[in-house]
Order: sequence, then C-alpha cells, then structure tokens
Amino acid sequence: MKEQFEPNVVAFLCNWCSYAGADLAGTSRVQYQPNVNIIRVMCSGRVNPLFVINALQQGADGVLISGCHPGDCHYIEGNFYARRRFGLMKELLDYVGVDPRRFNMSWVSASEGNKWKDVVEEVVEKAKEAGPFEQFRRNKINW
Amino acid sequence: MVDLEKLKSIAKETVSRDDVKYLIGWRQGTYGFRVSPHFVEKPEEAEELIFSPLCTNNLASYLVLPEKLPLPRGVEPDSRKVALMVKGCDSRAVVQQIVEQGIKRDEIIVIGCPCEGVIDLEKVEERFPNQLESVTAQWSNGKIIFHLPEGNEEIPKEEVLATKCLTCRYPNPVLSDLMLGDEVETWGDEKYEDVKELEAKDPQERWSFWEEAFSSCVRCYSCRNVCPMCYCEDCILDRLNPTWINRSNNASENTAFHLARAFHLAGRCIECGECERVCPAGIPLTKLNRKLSKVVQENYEYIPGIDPESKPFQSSYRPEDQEDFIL
Amino acid sequence: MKENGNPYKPEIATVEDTWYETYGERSIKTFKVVLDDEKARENWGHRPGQCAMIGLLGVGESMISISCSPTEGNFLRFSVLRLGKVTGALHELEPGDKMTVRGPYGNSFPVDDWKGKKILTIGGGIGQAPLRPIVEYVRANRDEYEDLTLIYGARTSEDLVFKSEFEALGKQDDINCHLSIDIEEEGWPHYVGFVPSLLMEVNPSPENTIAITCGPPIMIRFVLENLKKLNFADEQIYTTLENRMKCGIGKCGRCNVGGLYVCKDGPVFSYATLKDVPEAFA
Amino acid sequence: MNNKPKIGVYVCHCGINIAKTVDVDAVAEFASHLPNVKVSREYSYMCSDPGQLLIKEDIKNEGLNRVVVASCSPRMHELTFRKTLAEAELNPYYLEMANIREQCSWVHEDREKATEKAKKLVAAAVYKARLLEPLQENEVGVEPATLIIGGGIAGIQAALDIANAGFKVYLVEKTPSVGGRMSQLDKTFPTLDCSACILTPKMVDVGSHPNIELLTYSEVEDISGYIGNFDIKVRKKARYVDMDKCTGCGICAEECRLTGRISSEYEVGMGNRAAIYLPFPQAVPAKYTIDPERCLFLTRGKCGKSPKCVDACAPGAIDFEQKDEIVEFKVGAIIVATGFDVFDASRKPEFGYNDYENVITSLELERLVAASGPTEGNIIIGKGRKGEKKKKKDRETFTPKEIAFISCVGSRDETVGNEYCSRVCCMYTAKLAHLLLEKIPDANVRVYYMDVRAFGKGFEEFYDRVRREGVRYIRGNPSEVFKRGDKLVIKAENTLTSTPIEDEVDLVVLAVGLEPRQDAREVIDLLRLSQSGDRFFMEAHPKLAPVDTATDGVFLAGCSQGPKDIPDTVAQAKGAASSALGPLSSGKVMIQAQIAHVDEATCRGCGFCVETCPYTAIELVTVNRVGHMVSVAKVNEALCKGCGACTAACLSGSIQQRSFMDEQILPQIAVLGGM
Amino acid sequence: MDTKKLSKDKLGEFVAVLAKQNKLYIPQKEGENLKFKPLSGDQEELDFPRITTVPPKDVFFPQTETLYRFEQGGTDISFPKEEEEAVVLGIRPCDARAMAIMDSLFSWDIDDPYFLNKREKTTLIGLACLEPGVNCFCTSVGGGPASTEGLDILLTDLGEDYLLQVLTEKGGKIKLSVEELLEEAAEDDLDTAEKLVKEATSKIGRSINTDGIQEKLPELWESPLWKNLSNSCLGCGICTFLCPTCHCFDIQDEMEGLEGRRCRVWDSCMFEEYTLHASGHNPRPSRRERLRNRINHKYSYFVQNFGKIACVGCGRCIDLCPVNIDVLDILSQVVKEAI
Ligand SMILES: Cc1cc2nc3c(=O)[nH]c(=O)nc-3n(C[C@H](O)[C@H](O)[C@H](O)COP(=O)(O)OP(=O)(O)OC[C@H]3O[C@@H](n4cnc5c(N)ncnc54)[C@H](O)[C@@H]3O)c2cc1C
Ligand SMILES: Cc1cc2nc3c(=O)[nH]c(=O)nc-3n(C[C@H](O)[C@H](O)[C@H](O)COP(=O)(O)OP(=O)(O)OC[C@H]3O[C@@H](n4cnc5c(N)ncnc54)[C@H](O)[C@@H]3O)c2cc1C
Ligand code: SF4
Ligand code: SF4
Ligand code: SF4
Ligand code: SF4
Ligand code: SF4
Ligand code: SF4
Repeated sequence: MKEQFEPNVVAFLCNWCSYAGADLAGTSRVQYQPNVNIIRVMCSGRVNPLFVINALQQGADGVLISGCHPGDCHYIEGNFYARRRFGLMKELLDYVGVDPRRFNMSWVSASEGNKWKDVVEEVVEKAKEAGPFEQFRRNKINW
Repeated sequence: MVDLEKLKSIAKETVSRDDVKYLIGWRQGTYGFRVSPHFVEKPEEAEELIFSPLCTNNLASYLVLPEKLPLPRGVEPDSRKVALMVKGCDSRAVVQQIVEQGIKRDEIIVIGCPCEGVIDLEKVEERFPNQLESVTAQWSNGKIIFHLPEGNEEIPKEEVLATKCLTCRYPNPVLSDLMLGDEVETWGDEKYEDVKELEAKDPQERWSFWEEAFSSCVRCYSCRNVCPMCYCEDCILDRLNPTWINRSNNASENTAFHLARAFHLAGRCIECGECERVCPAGIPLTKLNRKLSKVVQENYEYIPGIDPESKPFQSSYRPEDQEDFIL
Repeated sequence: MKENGNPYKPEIATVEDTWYETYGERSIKTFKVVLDDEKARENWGHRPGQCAMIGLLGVGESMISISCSPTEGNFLRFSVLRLGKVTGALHELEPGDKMTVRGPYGNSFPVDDWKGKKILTIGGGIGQAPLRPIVEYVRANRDEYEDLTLIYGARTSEDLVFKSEFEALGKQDDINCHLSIDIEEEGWPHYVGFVPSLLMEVNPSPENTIAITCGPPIMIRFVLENLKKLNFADEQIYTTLENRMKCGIGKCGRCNVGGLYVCKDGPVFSYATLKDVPEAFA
Repeated sequence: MNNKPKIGVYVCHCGINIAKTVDVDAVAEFASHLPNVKVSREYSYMCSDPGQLLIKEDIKNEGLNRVVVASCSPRMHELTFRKTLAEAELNPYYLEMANIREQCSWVHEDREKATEKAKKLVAAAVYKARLLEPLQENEVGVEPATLIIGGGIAGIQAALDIANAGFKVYLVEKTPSVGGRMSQLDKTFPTLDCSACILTPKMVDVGSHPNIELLTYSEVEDISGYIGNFDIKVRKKARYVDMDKCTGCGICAEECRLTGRISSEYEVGMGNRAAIYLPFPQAVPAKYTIDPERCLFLTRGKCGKSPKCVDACAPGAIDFEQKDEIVEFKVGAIIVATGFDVFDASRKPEFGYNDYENVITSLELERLVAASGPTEGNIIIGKGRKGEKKKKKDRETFTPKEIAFISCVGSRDETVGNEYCSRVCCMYTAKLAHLLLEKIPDANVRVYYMDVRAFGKGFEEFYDRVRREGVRYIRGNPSEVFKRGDKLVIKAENTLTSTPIEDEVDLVVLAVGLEPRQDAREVIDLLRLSQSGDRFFMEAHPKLAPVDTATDGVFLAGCSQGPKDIPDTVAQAKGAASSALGPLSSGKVMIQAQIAHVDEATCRGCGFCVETCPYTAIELVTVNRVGHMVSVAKVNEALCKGCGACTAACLSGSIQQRSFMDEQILPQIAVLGGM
Repeated sequence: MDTKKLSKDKLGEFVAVLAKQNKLYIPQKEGENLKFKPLSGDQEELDFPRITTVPPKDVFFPQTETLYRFEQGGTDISFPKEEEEAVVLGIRPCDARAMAIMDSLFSWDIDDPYFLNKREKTTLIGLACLEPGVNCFCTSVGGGPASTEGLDILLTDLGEDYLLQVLTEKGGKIKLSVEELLEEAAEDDLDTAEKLVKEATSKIGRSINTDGIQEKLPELWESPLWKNLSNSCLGCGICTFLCPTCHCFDIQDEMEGLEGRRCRVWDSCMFEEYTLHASGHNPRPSRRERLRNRINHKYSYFVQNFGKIACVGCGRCIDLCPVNIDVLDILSQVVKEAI
C-alpha cells in the first residue's frame, strides 16, 4: 500500500492572537494533525511575503499565515498590512500555477482554540489534496 | 507631434543653465532602428536629440542609476538638476520615484513628450531584417513612417507598436515642467486582456508556461537594472547575508527570483515594459508584473505612478481591503 | 572527476590555536592551522608573501595572506579581519575546528634576491599580516641580511596586531622597531601620527635597502610618495595588492589590475612594475 | 565580538504532560547532534528551581552562550527562562524556546509523529539560537510632569487628579478661559444639576492649584521626544492685558468702543461682547483679553484719540506692546483633551437653519434657557429671516408655543459623513424639552427622532419623566423645514404609522451632534495621532486600551476620542490621569529590546517603513554617505514596539526587527520546511 | 583533409546515431530563448539558427557548475562524475573560436579540469555561417564564416547536402561512427562551398581595424570617452553573460538543508559586486570603470596575456545590449580618439 502523503506546512503565527489561540487549543487538549510547524513572530505584519516563496523553495508543501482578526491587532494595524501583502501573494502564486490550496491565511484570536484546530485540519487536508510540492522546490541539487 | 527644433532649443537652453547637470534624451543609435539614451551636457550635443516612435527606452531609470562615488573630504556633491525627457509611461516612473523618495521633485526638470506609441523593435526588425544603416521614423495619422534608405515605408501603428502601447492609458506625461507639443488623444484602455487570457487557463498550463519562461532566464538581472523602480541600495538578489536567492541558475532559484521581484514591484510597477524589452531571453515579464498591477487596480483601486502625493501601496491599507481568501 | 590535480579541491585543516589580535566590530583573529593530510602538509611549502584560500564548507572561501614564514614550522598562520560572511564565520572557529585551505597561491617576496640587503617593512593595520613572514624569514636567516627595520602603525594601540611580538622584537638589538598610533594615548611611549610621517621621522637611507609596504590603500599611496622623497628607486619598493578574488588561480577574472592578475602575478609587486599599470592603486 | 555559539538544549518532560506523547530522551539525543549544540539534556520540570539551576550551572561550567528550552509555550515561561539566563550572567535574549507542549504533546496523540515534530521544533530553535544576538532593555527616566491639551471638563479633571497626586501639570487651553463646552450648558441631564455650579469650583481649583501651571490663550507649537521625555513648546498668545495687573473688574469692556457689537463665542451668537472681553463671568483666569482681530487699535493702529480701555483701566493693565511668548518645558506624559465641535447645522440646509431665525441649535437653546445667558433665561426668539440686517430695536421677537426638536442632526447621517451616534443628543433634547416646559408651561413640545437612546444611568427614567410631562415623541426623520405664513412647517413621515406629517410650529430646535474639532489636524500633526473611522482620535485598543494611543505616554480623554457625556468624560479623564501617573510615579519606563534597527549603509530612504510603522517610530534623517547627503530611516527606540511591520515592508531588508531578523527566520524555515 | 557529404535527408539519422553514442547538444528553444541543450529525444524538427542567444560556452562552462559537494559540518568532499563523451552539433565558427580562446585561459599555468575535461570529451561539429547577421564582424577579429579554429568537423550547407570536412582526430572518430550515412564529396562541392563562404564573407557589413588597439586602449585610460559611453550603460550582465568568450565566474556555497555544494556561477565584470571588497572599497566603483575594463580586457589585456583578442565578432553584445552600446562603435571611437 502506498504510504499516505504527510504534507509539511510551515506556519507563521502572531504572538498575541494566533499563537495564543494555538496555545489555548493545547491547554484545552484539542487534538489535531501534527503537520503544521509554527514559527512565532510578534505580528502577522512581520511576515515577509518572500518567506512564503522561500518556504516553498525549502520544502514546505503548504504555508499558513495567521494573525489577529482585523481591528484586534496588538499593534493596531499590522494585520491590515499582512492582509494586503498576502492578498497579493495569493494571487501571484495562483497565477503562476501554484496550487492555491498550498497557501492559506487565517484570523485566529487568542480565544479561538477550536478555530485553530479547524484551520489546521483544513490546511493540512488541502495540502494533502495538493500533494507534495515539487514545482520549484530547491531540489537536492543533482550536480 | 514633437517639433525637433523646439526640442533642441529647449534642450540647449536647459543645459546652459548653471543649475542643470545634464539633460537625458534619446539619439539615433549606431545602426538600424536602434536608439540610444543621450546625455546632453553641452548645448551643441543637443543637436543629436530626437523624439520619434523609435524612442523606446524609459530614461527615468537614469535618475536613480548613477553610483554615488565616494567624495574626498571637502568636495561637495554635484547637486545640479537633471533634465529628463519623458513619454507618458516614463513620467509615471518619475512620479512613482517621487512617491518613494528616490528623487525629489525639485532635483529634476521634466520635459514631457506626448507620445503616440513606440515601436516594438523585434516586430520592426522582423519586417526589415538586416537593416544596418540607421533609420529614422515618425508618426503620421495612425501610421508610422520609416525612412529607409530605399524609401519611406508607412505601416499602420497597430502592426509595429510595442504591446504596452496598444493599451496605453497615459500617452501624455502625467507630470512635467514643460511639454513638447500638444497633448495627444488617449486611445488605450487597460483591460489586462493578456493577463485574463492566462488566468483562464488551468493551473497546470499556467505553471508550464511560467516554468519554461523562468527556466530560460539567464539571470543577467538586466530586467532589474533597467527597471526604474528597482534601485535598492542593496538589492536582495545580490545579498549574501542572508541569502534569499541562490546564485545558481535553476528552475527553483529562477522562479523564486521572478516571484520575489514581481512581488517587490506590486503596486509600484508602472508598466513601462522595459524589463520585457531588455530581456535577452525574451521572457514575457510584463505578463507577470501586470497580473499584480491588475490585482492592485481591480481589487485595491490603486494605480501607481499617477499621483506624487499618494502613499506607497504596500505601506498602506484600507480597512475594507478584500479578505475573502482568509480562513 | 579526478581529485588529484583539481586546483579547486581544498585540504581539510584543523585549527590548533587561535587568539584575538584586536577586538571590537572589526576584530582581527589569528589562527594557527595544520593540514590534516600528512602528504599535503609536506608538499605545502609556501614562500613568504604567498596566500591561501581558506574557508568553511557551506559558507565560502576567502583569500588570506599566510602570515607565518615556512621557517617557523610545519603549520600555517592566518590573521583574519572580520568583515563579512566568510571572515565572520571564520571568527567563530576555535581550536579543534576544521576549515578548508587551498594554495599556496601567488608569487612571493623575492627573498633570495634580497640577500645581503637591508630590509625595511612599513605596515599599517591588518597590512602587517603579509609582512610578518618576511620579518620571520629574515630573522631565521639573520646573517644573510643586513639591517632589519620595522615600521608599523595602527589607529590606536588597541588596533595593533602582533603586539606582544613587536614588544619582544623591540627589545632585540638587531632589529629596529618603530611603532606608531594615529591618536594620542596616555602611556604610549612611541610615535603618535600617521605611518607615512613616521617613515620620514625614521628617515631610512635608500642605500642597499628594500622597502616593503602594505596597509590600507591611502596609507600605501602616501608611503610610496614619501619613499620617493627619500630617494628610493622604484625597483627598491615592494608592495602587495589585495583585490577581490574567488578562484585564486587566474581564471575567475576580477582581481586583474590592467593585464596583471593579482592572484598569479601578485600579490607581491615591485613599484617598478605597478607604477604604470592602470588602476593598480584604484 | 562573535563567539562561537555553544548551545545548551533542555527538553522538559513537564511531568507527563510532554513525556507522555513525546519521547523526550529521543529528542534530547537528536538535539545533541545539531550544529553548535554543546549539551543536550532532558529534565522533568525545567521551570522548577532545580531545572533552572541545571541551566545556570551548564552556562557556568560548560561555557554555554545560547540556551534552547523545549517545553511549554514561550508565552508562559519565556520571561522565567530569560531571568534564569540573566542570573547566570548571560544575556537574556540568548534564549530560544521550542513549544513542544501546547503545540505538540497536548494536541497530538501519535507518539511517533509528536516526537518527530518535537525534533523539528527543537532543531528550528537551535538554528535560530545560533544567530541570536544579545539585546539590551534600556530604561529611560521620566520627567515628573504632564502636559494636558484642552481645558474642558476632561482636561480640568485630569489636571486635578494628577496635580493632587503631587505631579506638575501644564494645562494648555486655546481660549482665554478653561471650562470648555460644559461651561456653556445650563443644566445637565439627567440629574439637572446646574452645570456652572459643579464646574466652576473645579475651574477655580485648576486656576489656583500649586502644581498646575495654567496656560490659557495658548497653543502647543511643537512636541518632540518620547514617553518620559517629551519636549514641549507652547505659544502664549498675546492678550494685550497684563495678567498680573488685571483685576478682572471689567470697566475696560464697558468702555470699549465696540461694546456689544461683537458676537460672543461663548453665547454662540446669542449675545455680544466688546473687543476686550472675559468670555463668561465665571471664566478662569478672570482676566480680560483683547481680541486682536477686532480691536480697533490693533487692527487699524488707532482707536479714537486714545484707546478707551487704556484710559479706563486704573491698574494700567492694558499693554499693546505685548508679544506672543514661547514657553518651553519637558513632560513625561501627555493627555489630549481637546474636545469637540458641534455639528454645523448649516450643512443640513433642508432644515432652514440658514434661513430662519426661529430655527436654532440645541447649544443656542442652552444659552437661551440659562439664567446667566443673554436673555436671562427667557425664551425669546426672533421671527425674521437670517442674514437680514435689522436694527436691534426693529427685531421682532416672540415666545414660541409650538416647539419641535429634530434629533440626530449631523449624527447617524451618512450624507454628512457622520455615521456615528453622538451619544448626548437624545438626552440633552429631553433635558432641554423639560427646561422649555418649565419656562413655557403651555408650550407643546415634540421631538422628531429616529431612536431614543437612553442607555445611561438614570437616562431611561429621565426620558419617561419628560414624556410624562407632555413631550411628544414622533418617530420620523423630517425631510424638510420651510416657512408657511408665520409658521414653520416640518415635513416628515411618521415611520411607526407610515403617515405623512406636515407639522406647523413656532420654533425648531436642531439637536446637533458632536463632531471632531475643525482644528483637530493641528493636534494630529503635533502628536502624529491616528483617527478612527469617525475622525475622532483613535485609542490604542477599543476595549483594552481606551485611553491609550499608539504613542506610549500619550493618552486621550473626553470628547476628543469620541462623543460622550460629562460623566463618561470625567471617568475617562480619570482613567487617562491614572495611566499617566503610572510612569510618572515609577519614574522610569523600560524600552523594548526586540525593536527594529536600520542598516544605514543599505537603506534607500524610500520611507516604506515610515509609512508602515503603526507607532510612527521611524523617521527619515539625512546622513552623510561617502560625501553624499542621503536620507535613511531611523528608529526611535523609545517609540518602537517591536511589531516588525517595518521589516516586512522594507524591500531590501535594510530594517530588521531584532530577535526576528530575516536571517534568523530563514534558517527556521529551512529546518521546518526541509528536514 | 577528409571531406564527405551528408545528404539532408539523412540528417535525422545522422543525429540519431550521434545521440545514441554521445550526449548530443544541439540548438533548442527554451521559452523564447535559444541555447544548446542535450537532445532530449522529442526534438521535432532540426533547425540550426544563425546564432543561439546563449552561446555554446554554456556546454563547457555551465552557468552553474558544482565543483564539489559536502555535508554541513563534515569534512568529506565528493567530486562530480567523469564527463561523458559529447558532441555539439551546429555550433557556428565564431562560437567555436571562442572555445579555443577560452582554452588558453583555462589551461593558463594551472589547468581547470572542469572546463578542460569537457572540452576533451566533446567534439564540435560546426556549421559554416552562410547568412551572417547584421552585427557580425568575425572577419575583423581573425575569424570568418567558415573559420575552423576550435572545430572538429565543419559542415557547409550546399542546399541539398552538407559538405562535411573532418578537421581533427576527434572529428575523424565521429566521422567513422557515421560513415555509412556519408557520401563522397565531389570536387565541385568544395568549390561551391568555397563560393558560398566567399559570398557570405562579402555579406558581412560591419568591420573594424583592430591594429594597434591593444596598445592604444591603455593610453586612453583617462579619456572622457568612457564616461560618455557608460552614461547609458545599465550595468546589466547581458553583454558579458551572453558573450561566447566571457569567462568570469563567482564561487558560491549553496545549501540544501544540511547538504551543500560549492559551485561556480557566471559572473560579470559589469556588475558592481564583481570587484567590491568586503571593506566596501571598490576599485571599479562605477559603470565607467567597468565598461572600460570590459573593453580593455577583451581587446588589450587578453591580447597581452594570450596573443589573441577575446572577441570573435559574433555581434551578440551589440544585438542584445538594451541601450545600444555597440563595441564596434566603441572601438571606432577608440581608433579615432587622439591621445
Ligand atoms: C591576496 C590577498 C590577501 C589577503 N590577506 C588577508 C589577510 O591576511 N587578512 C585579512 O583579514 N584579509 C585578507 N584579505 C582580504 C580578505 O580576502 C577579505 O577581507 C575577505 O575575503 C572578506 O570576505 P567575507 O566573505 O568575509 O566578506 P563579504 O563581504 O561577506 O564577502 C565578499 C566576497 O568578496 C570576496 N572579497 C571581498 N573583499 C575581498 C578582498 N579584499 N580580497 C579578496 N576577496 C574579497 C570574498 O571572497 C567574499 O566572497 C586578503 C585578500 C587578498 C586578495
Ligand atoms: C448642546 C449640548 C448639550 C449637552 N448637554 C449635556 C448634559 O446635559 N449632560 C452631559 O453629561 N453632557 C452634555 N453634553 C456633553 C458635554 O458637553 C461633553 O461631554 C463635555 O463638554 C466634554 O468635555 P471635553 O472636556 O471633552 O470637551 P470640551 O468641553 O470641548 O473642552 C475642550 C477644551 O479644549 C480646548 N481646546 C481644543 N483644542 C485645543 C488645542 N489645540 N489647544 C488647547 N486647547 C484646546 C477647547 O477650547 C475647550 O476648552 C452636551 C453637549 C452639547 C453639545
Ligand atoms: S533580463 Fe531576462 S534573462 Fe536577464 S535576469 Fe531578467 S528575466 Fe532573466
Ligand atoms: S517591472 Fe518592468 S514594466 Fe514594471 S516598472 Fe520595472 S521595467 Fe517597467
Ligand atoms: S528586486 Fe526588490 S530588492 Fe531588488 S532592486 Fe528590485 S525592488 Fe529592490
Ligand atoms: S518594529 Fe514595529 S513599532 Fe518598531 S519601528 Fe518597526 S513598525 Fe515601528
Ligand atoms: S553595455 Fe549594454 S549589455 Fe552591457 S552592461 Fe551595459 S547596458 Fe548591459
Ligand atoms: S564581445 Fe560581443 S561580439 Fe565579441 S564575442 Fe563577445 S558578444 Fe560577441
């Protein structure tokens, strides 16, 4: 039997809402798939859009950016910038033919442990459907 | 139609001013249909200036290109103004450079050249192959007249114009200190048909299209160097620490490079098409940039390079920006 | 591909000892290094003035002067100024760590031709690194050379490299040692001022003397001027050039000054060769 | 000096919390092979004293210079372990945590997968730890003084609270007297206290408090600096009256050639004053001021033979030579209490305010019903058209009987750009209706309303009372007011019964809403404040930081932040005061360590970061780069909050957020993406 | 000299045989870009363009080439495999001369095995250039439409057939492997070829007299010429990356997770970083110095070191420079310039 493809999703979470939301999911012992690996940043506004490209290059099958809901940003407006930047990035990736299921963004507040679980499940499911990312992965350089 | 004599006299007058370093315009190139940027420092050099359908180069790049060489102690930097000839599209580059503080409005003198569209060199060279002797050209009622050694050739504009010109919305400079000649009538309407065409294809096709395009890139970075908006002091493409893009030429790095550059130009690219024009590998770069221009225009109602007072696109937001893609 | 005869193939070497010469943002650290491969160690045989490409796998390579004389033993010494990616990473090395080394590259000081002459070295800052092998070489063959005069300066006493060595040399009778710093400091017993002025102060006679200078470009320019004032002939003056280089073997381009390749034709040049080469002192 | 990173990795069991699902030994063993890892250990409770001791001893004995703790969320124990490092004399920012509990062991069941994930997370932390830099948390001293801009009830209250706590206050008020809008009101809802009675004592206190320096008739010219250390420049406008000499007797005003010929701001056009004036009788300070725009001497250089005021003033207080004066001082905190403007009713021309004398605004009515007002509390209304020049004696007046209020004028109205509710109009309408009935008992009063919002304490009761008193409430938004014969006709639709109305009345009172001040821009520019959608000043957080602003040390009070009534204003003023007292009383503030810094050599000066920074912590400055003056970004470390938005905005990566630099995050991506 | 004829009908077979025994490089399209690539099998139609955008130097001196691989932290270094036997088919004489020029550099004092091994294992089958392009000037720099320098076999298009001239031993070996596809060449085939080449030569419209340029260039070091010319230069790498004789490279370490390689990648003297010292000092700080170096290197320094001009007159840099910086124009200005 073919082994089930386990996608590898790199996620960038803002410290104040989404990371806290993911922590809450933990304290509430909500169970979800282990395929999402989190990089903590202070604000979703910190996430350099080129990180997405880089993550795909470096072997991620999917990328997730998560921040506070609009209006709730700990830094007032960081998530508004993020929203604009990643709105563009989403379009760009889609346009060059990268499966749109690979790139996701979410708003998860500190109280939304369950939503975090749902986001993870959805993102992992989508990445599974999309399959291993090979389009412009930095391949193990063959000479 | 630009009156060449007027152009020359304005240019002479301009470069005679004490506070002007030089004037950047165009002159006939060394052969065929080629045209070269022309730096006029002395009045007599103005004689060579031209403005014609051959003047494709966007000279705004030269406002930000000169290296700032170390000055010995006590030597003052040359703060004289630079005069610049601009077509409609070029003027948008100037505006955007002002928005991004790459230049200051009072450091430049902008000589606006209402433009009826410039040629696509490839199309013209295909039509008149192996043309060694220099050729001049002019606009005339929707046609371009080429003055070839063997006689004049009139060709309908649509057949030889650069693609960007076919949909040009700003043939008249949006910013200028003085205008050469009368404004021309606007003909273009930007519907981003080329982008839509590609959008309509399925993802696999889109990827094959870009994969092939990106793979053929030789990473000469000409597209970046010519771009009037790409003038970072230390471009991430050149950076080693951290390394964003490896130097090696392969599908991965090339794609990352193109996506990164396209992204950096989102909301800044003024669609002059220079990147695509210069690319020796013939990569349809504007198709990439224009996708983001389309998104920026349609989803965010922003058009760069129009209003010198506007805020940089990626450094601003509207509370109502789209977010239907967010989970 | 055969490894043998592959000029890009580095040797693996072990850092035996390291210490800081100077501290701060742009610190200078010296590495005493031994090649792992015994054969390679024996075949190494560098001459004073030569340099080597040292590096770290995964980081990169940098051309560095070999700052010891072959007479000192079967090891190598590099003094590295921390500037960028590679030199920054090299600075993290500690005894026991590995680095890559290839070389030796470049020509060398014509120490044999200089036999029987007076030797004058004029160094500034990190520029003393390529001069040190001459000093050591002459010391090891002391009776084959006449006077040995060292002029060396840095911005402050903190920026002097090989300080303790200089202190020891200063006490030796057969060596004239002149140190300087640019800015006045309390307790500094030596000269205060720029190296070119110290040179005038020392006022060496050009007779039967070879002057070798190395340091920042601006210093070199003034030293050359002053040596001319002191009536040194072009052929009596030597300097080394440090242009960016990548291959070290005359292929990759970039290090040329005019038609000369610094990595092959240099880094040691006599002023007689250089003075007409365009961009040599650019 | 960059030392070779020597990393200690500490994998915590957290009892069984982690160890149950993650093979802690395997993770520690795995970590020991990662680059630069010198020691790798597991322990049952890393956060316990012995756990921390383990780290401290390793730092000492093994010469560790970076620490990775793989345990719970950094939101939980980052500070704990930072302290551990500090106690071992290692810079606390050499710490990186891997969250293998909340985001691993607690949320996954599959032991193998959880262990794999934990390894990845630890590896990412190690790769980042290799590149960590030591950071310094700086402390800045706080100037024990506060600037309060605006001397309405909000400013007054905040000033008193801070001054009473023993700190110096500079209260800057634009007009010649403190008091603000509240001083113009007659009674206040719902309790009907007399506004002057409760306000005046506070005004007097402010005027005489030893800790308060009152700067009336003054404007802030410049503010620079940051929390704890603001430099303030205030322009004290020339009053042309020597404050020390003026006794406030008012003889000058009686003598002034223009007495009664200048419309009084305080009376909102309902009364007049002279060119030298006291805004209102209870004004604080009780000193006269010459209106430089109207005074004959000041505008024409001549006032009769000699200015009458000069002649009349026995103490010789009048001084036409007086000049504006600039006062400079330092403060540690700033409270903005600049209040509001009432909506300009002429922007709703359909209500006839521009045309008819018997269409008035609520604020005008406040003055009319006030016993101290121009009509001594009598409701005397003009009959004519506005703008008609009539001699005073020819002016026809009457006492209205049929009176209608139109509520929400300029509020909840998209056509004038104000979508918000002004929060006080419903209640002051009820109040004024009540007061009118008191004055004209046989009057018929009705109120055209959209909704009645009686949400405050005692509000609903008051509203009921007024209705019981006979005030009719008609739900309908009038579309037009016009004159028919002697009467005004209100055209409306009763939206409850869907019947059209044409109502003939004698007086229409427009319940105008509250708007941001016309001159708010000045304050915004001074302090680089943000505005929310309603154009009032924006608080840092609508729920959790309602008196704070994006700028540390700058607080908001009163209607400058949004419409509110007096109790809310006072409450917020007290909130702002206590917020300001925080740093003042501790005497120092800590500056974030994980803030942005600029690589001047590569910065292009495009200003993208400047535009992006939510805290206006970045500005462009000119520096000399090899002889050329170029502009580059500069981070004000005291203002930067370390969000990193600038870092993502910078195209060339020239501004980097410390601890979250691109070069630190990229290896994390490499590990998490690739291993 | 061994001279044969290959009927165009047999070209397909010819290619098939070559491809079977060797790695066969022929000009192919990649996007809009023309370059020599290994025949991948599904090549529909053989078409030899006048010139490829990317010169065939790419075959021997790939834009990215791994020198060796390693593991991070480790000390084991592994080197690439032995080169395969290869054939480059359809290379133009100018490009072939360029390889001969590069040979001098890559075997200068120290041999560069990466380049030379590939050269050794590769046979160049050239195609005489009967339709020169507008900017061709090979004849000015020692070449010609049928120059044989660097080639192992020269093909000349006679219309129905190719004339096949074996030039070297390596060429002979290849010839043997395709012997049965070849016919004997007739005497007049040679004449036709010669005539065609002559015609082609006469069609070359541009030229320059390079006599004395080597010595003159350094003398014009401070001439304002350089500033004027470089004003419009973008400092892009087109003229050098795509020049068949330009050979500068950079060496970079690249990582993929914990594995990495040290590789060399094309570099260009027109780039600012090319000579930039880590200290920030740059001996060639502006486009003026860089352009000057490019011209000097090709027409003076290289001549000084190797006795030949490092330019084969392919005209690529003129064709492709986006701002019409034209070497012939530069050289003619140099010739004209008074010292
Ligand atoms: C012959 C010679 C001898 C030298 N001797 C010494 C010495 O004894 N001690 C010492 O500290 N430095 C010496 N240098 C300079 C040293 O090579 C550079 O400082 C070093 O390469 C900087 O590399 P980096 O990666 O840290 O800098 P980065 O700025 O991160 O990288 C710049 C790149 O350019 C190259 N590079 C930059 N500047 C130079 C330069 N001046 N020379 C060569 N390559 C350069 C490097 O290879 C590197 O890949 C010498 C250089 C030469 C040519
Ligand atoms: C018609 C009407 C009736 C009302 N009735 C009631 C009621 O019955 N009960 C009730 O609770 N509330 C009532 N209110 C609301 C009440 O007026 C406000 O809640 C209160 O006045 C707000 O006080 P404040 O200090 O925020 O603003 P303000 O009273 O507006 O005070 C602001 C002060 O700041 C000064 N200022 C402004 N800008 C500057 C500057 N740049 N520099 C220096 N000084 C400056 C102004 O001159 C002013 O003195 C009523 C409002 C209106 C319009
Ligand atoms: S100009 Fe073309 S070939 Fe050169 S880097 Fe840009 S896309 Fe690649
Ligand atoms: S990206 Fe291309 S089209 Fe856009 S501004 Fe730059 S050169 Fe012009
Ligand atoms: S690619 Fe990006 S970093 Fe490079 S110059 Fe263009 S905008 Fe700047
Ligand atoms: S990190 Fe945030 S607060 Fe600090 S300067 Fe950057 S954008 Fe402003
Ligand atoms: S000469 Fe032309 S092709 Fe070469 S770098 Fe300059 S602009 Fe680019
Ligand atoms: S310099 Fe120009 S013409 Fe000469 S070989 Fe190179 S690309 Fe061809």
